[in-house]
Amino acid sequence: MGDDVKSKLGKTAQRFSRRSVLKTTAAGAAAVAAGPALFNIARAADHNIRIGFPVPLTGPYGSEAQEQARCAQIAVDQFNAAGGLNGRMAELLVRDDKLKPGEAATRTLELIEKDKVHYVCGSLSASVQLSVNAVTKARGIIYVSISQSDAINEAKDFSKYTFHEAMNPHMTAGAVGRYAFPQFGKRVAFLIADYAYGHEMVRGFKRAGEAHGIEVVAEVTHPLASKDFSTFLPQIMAARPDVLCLCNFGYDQMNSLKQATGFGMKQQMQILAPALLYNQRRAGGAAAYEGVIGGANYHWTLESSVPSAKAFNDAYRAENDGAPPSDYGAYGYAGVGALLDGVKKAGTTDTDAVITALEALKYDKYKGTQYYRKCDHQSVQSVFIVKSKSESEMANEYDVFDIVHTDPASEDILRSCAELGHEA
Amino acid sequence: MIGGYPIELLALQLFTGLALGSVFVLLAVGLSLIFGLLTVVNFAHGAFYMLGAYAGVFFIGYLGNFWLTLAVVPLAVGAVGLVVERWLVRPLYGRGIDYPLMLTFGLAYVLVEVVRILFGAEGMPFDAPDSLMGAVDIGVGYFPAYRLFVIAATAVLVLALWLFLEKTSYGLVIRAGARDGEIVRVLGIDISRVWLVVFALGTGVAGLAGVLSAPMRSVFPDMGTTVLVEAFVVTVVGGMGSLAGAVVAGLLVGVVVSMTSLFAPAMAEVSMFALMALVLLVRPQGLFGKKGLMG
Amino acid sequence: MSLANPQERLTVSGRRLAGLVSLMARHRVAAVLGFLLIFPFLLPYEALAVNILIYGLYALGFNMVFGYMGVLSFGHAAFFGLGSYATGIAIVHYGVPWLPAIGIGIVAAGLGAAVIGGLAIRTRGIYFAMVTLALSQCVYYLVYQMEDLSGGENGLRGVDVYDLNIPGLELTLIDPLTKYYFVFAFVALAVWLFSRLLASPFGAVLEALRENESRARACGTDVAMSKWLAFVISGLFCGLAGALNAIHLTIVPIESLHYHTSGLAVMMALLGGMGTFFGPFVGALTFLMLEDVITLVTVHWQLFVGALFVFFILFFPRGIWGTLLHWLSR
Amino acid sequence: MNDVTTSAEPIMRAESLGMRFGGFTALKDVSVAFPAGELTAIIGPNGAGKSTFFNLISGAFPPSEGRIYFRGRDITRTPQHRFARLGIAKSFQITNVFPQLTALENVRFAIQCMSQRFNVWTPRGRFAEMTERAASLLQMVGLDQHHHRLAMNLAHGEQRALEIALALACDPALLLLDEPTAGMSPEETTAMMDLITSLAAERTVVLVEHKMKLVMGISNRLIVLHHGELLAEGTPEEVRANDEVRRVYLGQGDR
Repeated sequence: MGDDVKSKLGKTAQRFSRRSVLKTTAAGAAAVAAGPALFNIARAADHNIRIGFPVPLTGPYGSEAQEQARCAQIAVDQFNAAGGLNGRMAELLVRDDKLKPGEAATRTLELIEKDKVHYVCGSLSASVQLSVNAVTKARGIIYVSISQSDAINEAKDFSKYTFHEAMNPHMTAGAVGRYAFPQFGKRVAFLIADYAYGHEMVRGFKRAGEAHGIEVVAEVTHPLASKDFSTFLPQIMAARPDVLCLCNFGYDQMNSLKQATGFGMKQQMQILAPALLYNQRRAGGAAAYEGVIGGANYHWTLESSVPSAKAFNDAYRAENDGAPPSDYGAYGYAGVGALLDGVKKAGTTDTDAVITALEALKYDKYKGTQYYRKCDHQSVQSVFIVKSKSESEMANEYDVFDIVHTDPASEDILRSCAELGHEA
Repeated sequence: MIGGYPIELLALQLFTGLALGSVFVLLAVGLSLIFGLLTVVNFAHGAFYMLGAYAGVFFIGYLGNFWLTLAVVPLAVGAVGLVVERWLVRPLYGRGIDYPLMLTFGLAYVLVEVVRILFGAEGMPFDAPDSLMGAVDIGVGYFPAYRLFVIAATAVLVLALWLFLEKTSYGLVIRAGARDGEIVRVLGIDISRVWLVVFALGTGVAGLAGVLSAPMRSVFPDMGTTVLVEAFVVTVVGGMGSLAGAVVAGLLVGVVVSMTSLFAPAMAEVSMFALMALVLLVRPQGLFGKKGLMG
Repeated sequence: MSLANPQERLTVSGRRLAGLVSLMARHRVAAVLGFLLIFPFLLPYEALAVNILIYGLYALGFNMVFGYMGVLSFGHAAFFGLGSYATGIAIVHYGVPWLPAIGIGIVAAGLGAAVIGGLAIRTRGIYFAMVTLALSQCVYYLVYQMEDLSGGENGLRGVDVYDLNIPGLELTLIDPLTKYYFVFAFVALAVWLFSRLLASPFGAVLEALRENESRARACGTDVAMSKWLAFVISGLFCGLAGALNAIHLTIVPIESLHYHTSGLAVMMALLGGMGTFFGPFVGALTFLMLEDVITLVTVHWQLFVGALFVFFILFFPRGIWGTLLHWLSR
Repeated sequence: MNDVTTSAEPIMRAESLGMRFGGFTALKDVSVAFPAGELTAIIGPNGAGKSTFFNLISGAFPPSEGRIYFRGRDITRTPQHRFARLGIAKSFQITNVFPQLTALENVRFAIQCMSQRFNVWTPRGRFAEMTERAASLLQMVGLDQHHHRLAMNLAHGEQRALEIALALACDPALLLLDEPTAGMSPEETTAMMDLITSLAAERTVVLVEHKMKLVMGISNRLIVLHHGELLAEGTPEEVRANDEVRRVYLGQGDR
């Protein structure tokens, strides 16, 4: 086992072109035959700085989660290569939360009770991060969340131990709206996944739209994890919007996009998706996503203008056969990276000292300078507006998005501390 | 205007519901077939559907032709069904209806995971052939050409199954076997082979449903989980083991879902279960089911 | 005792094992509780032990209907989830103290079981499994939609019971071992009640219904009423398990109502041995331990869990404990 | 019908019973009365409607037409599980016991059904009188050597005897038996007939039997069904003398 298996599994986790199906299948079979030991999942050693990393290694977003774990490991390796905390090494303990909040709570308890981790970082859905946060904040453990949610910023769920490295839907939907509404028109329709995250995106869009005088012509909710969107689309078409905002995520987004394309909706309106994911785009194919505009925390082509992006890409490529990292992978890198920066700055693993250090930290891990806002520990960062390329525009299989605009890092694009219920 | 919506929209919504219904029919037929003739509730139905989609991805990469793929996939998935019936389900006949149900429940885990190992956890791209891309004007609005094709394919499939079961001598044996295995055995026919064929047929149809759905719905390992539930609802509403029931119930469920999607979108999913619960309470054997089948 | 040959030694140790098992069977409550008392010290971490207690209790309640009465329900997640949500909502939104909140959870699950059971009991065989599945999914969507109370997809957070406020005792559930014994106290009570129930005349009714429903009816058993009652009682036990889970996790995830949670009960009861007293706990232990160990080695845990389940259905339908009992009784 | 004068009040009375299954009429306008304390046998050739009639009077399903009275009370729509407590017990045509319970447990359960139906609390062991009564019933039907054997392991004749014990558990005033000797060896049949005769000494017994010869000797009254209709009714002698019965039944040769 070891590196050989790791790289082979890395391969299966990548998307494969139709032509490479056979090759990858064989590689996957070989990896299983060898008994895959993916990450450093073993029980912890005593002296190290231990970071628990619950992500949904299995389940529908398994490939994103494995990517996050790989990237987080790079951050740990870099920290250790630089001498650690005065020689004290960091260690990443990856656990599978199965994308289930209950499982995540148990895994977090395990990490705290059994592995005695110092910090926790991870999660890939709003419900899971809130569950992990509930466990960590009660036990005074720092938790850096790397998935999107508005709720975690709000006073009700927030605690001083809670940090949010990922963007939140308010930021992304707002940025995409501000970019798109002036260009494509004021008649706006929403297709909304019926859960908090979906409604949070709508709120973000509407807030941004107020300044541009948008008119909401249709607002259609669909159950989370729908497979068939055909029954929701005719109402939207009948409303004749200029812009359709897809306020859903992952497979919901992919399916609704595929089916909207089938209905010929792209010819009638511009489609926006606040969280346009690199992996999902590659799994869904160029045709379905072509021309869609959305928000992203990262796209690897950023390396042409941002040095830290280049450094991150190179580190990742060196371990992954030259493939660039994904946006969600970058969250894993930045979350653990910032945390370890804070530890180094504090000069101790003591929780309160690290919190103070993190609150004062300015860090540039992969996309330009970021920092955690004092009141809600939301990472203030730039939002990239990307446009999905057509098959013919792609220079290579990884070249899926064009960065058409950058919303610079600013607290202006966040909800105010008072609005979130924090005392000034 | 009705209920605040223009007539054209309502008409399109109704049509969409029927189209969705035909997808439901497609999803449910395989399940219904296996249940009606074998009284095996195949909890791995969704997994076979998923296998079909992945087989589609695999073969289209290999053959490069959508139509050829459509022909090959049911055979491949049916072959897996053969193996499953022969080695896993057959030992359980006579042990009560719960056992095949629970076995296939476990089997679904295995199949999904095997696909995840072979093809990765993320989805795979699968597009409709160019000739079926785009939307067609159907009078009340635009409708995807591919969905129209799926409706036609479903109709052909149902017709073919009906002809096979009702008009061929082998179909006669199958139907007789479903009523009374003893009679068929007395006639000197190997009933276990009949059941093998039916199971393979049912899983093959599930596979076909998977590959037909692939261009509309994404291809990923968990794609079968909700399908299983949808297929159950249709099968139970229609009456387990009734081909006509599956068709009528599929269309009915499609229209119900479509209309709730318009008037109370938050209820779109629960409407299906409410309908099923209602039907079961009023007519426990389903709309077209034979009474006492489950005694 | 002189042991002349290995063969003889084998029989004697077999007999000893049989003696032990029959001793356990006679004092089943004591045996279960004695084991669970030292249990957390045998496991890698306490949260896992608590999970096994809770899911063992859940499977125990489910087993009343599935194993003892012989009716397959695919809707028990509704009772587990209702217990969880009612307890959680009582604590989070209404500030109810933890003990009455647990009571509220149990009652809510019982009411849910009364309604679902009342509707489903009319159907038989596989239709019963289907109706319970459909009705429990209705509960799932209902709770999902009541976002203000239940938290919807995000789940209910803030079930923060840490200090028990028992006079004379300073206990905090932050301490994992304290939490284990806190949950254990409830499970112990439930196990004793369950055993008492099985030993009662009503326990005989359950067995009779499983063995021969029409004969039981001819003997004067009100079959529908008895089934309904068993269903409700089973729901109460599952509700307690759910309530404890809310306090254990401090959150209530929506997944606790999903039909996959119903499937979990089926798997655990079957794995351990349906219709046996120890089976559910053995099943929960095996299932959760395996999952814990396998996920440390591979992300493909579902492959192993699924294959194991298939293997048991094919070759050991009596489950682990049931097979052991069968071997020893031969 | 004929004025049949009987010594006792009828314990059960059926008034123009009819039963249709879809388009098929299984039973048509049958009115009979079962005098208390007597052993009545219902006979008729195959397809005469005996089983349908038995199922109706034992409450397995309600009739399409007509009424059934027990001790003057209308029980036409009474659910079957109430019959036992009214004092009506039945045995089945196909052996019907609790296979995985012991003989003693079988009978004890049937006894328990009379008094402790929804008791979820008291341990069963506390009801010593139930066990005693179960043991005495087992003795009565000749199973006192087999208390702790599983019902499924008993011989066929023993299982039928166990079934009688189950039926007796509710101490019925009226005992309904559906072909109790079906599938029995000649020795077992003789023993069963002796048992039935002794039971009939203390209660009313209604017996459905295919083999006319068997019941001629032991029953007080006979009811003959044919094509779902009442053909004749009376003492064995009267029935034997009935021309119609001779034609449709005895004429075929007494089997």
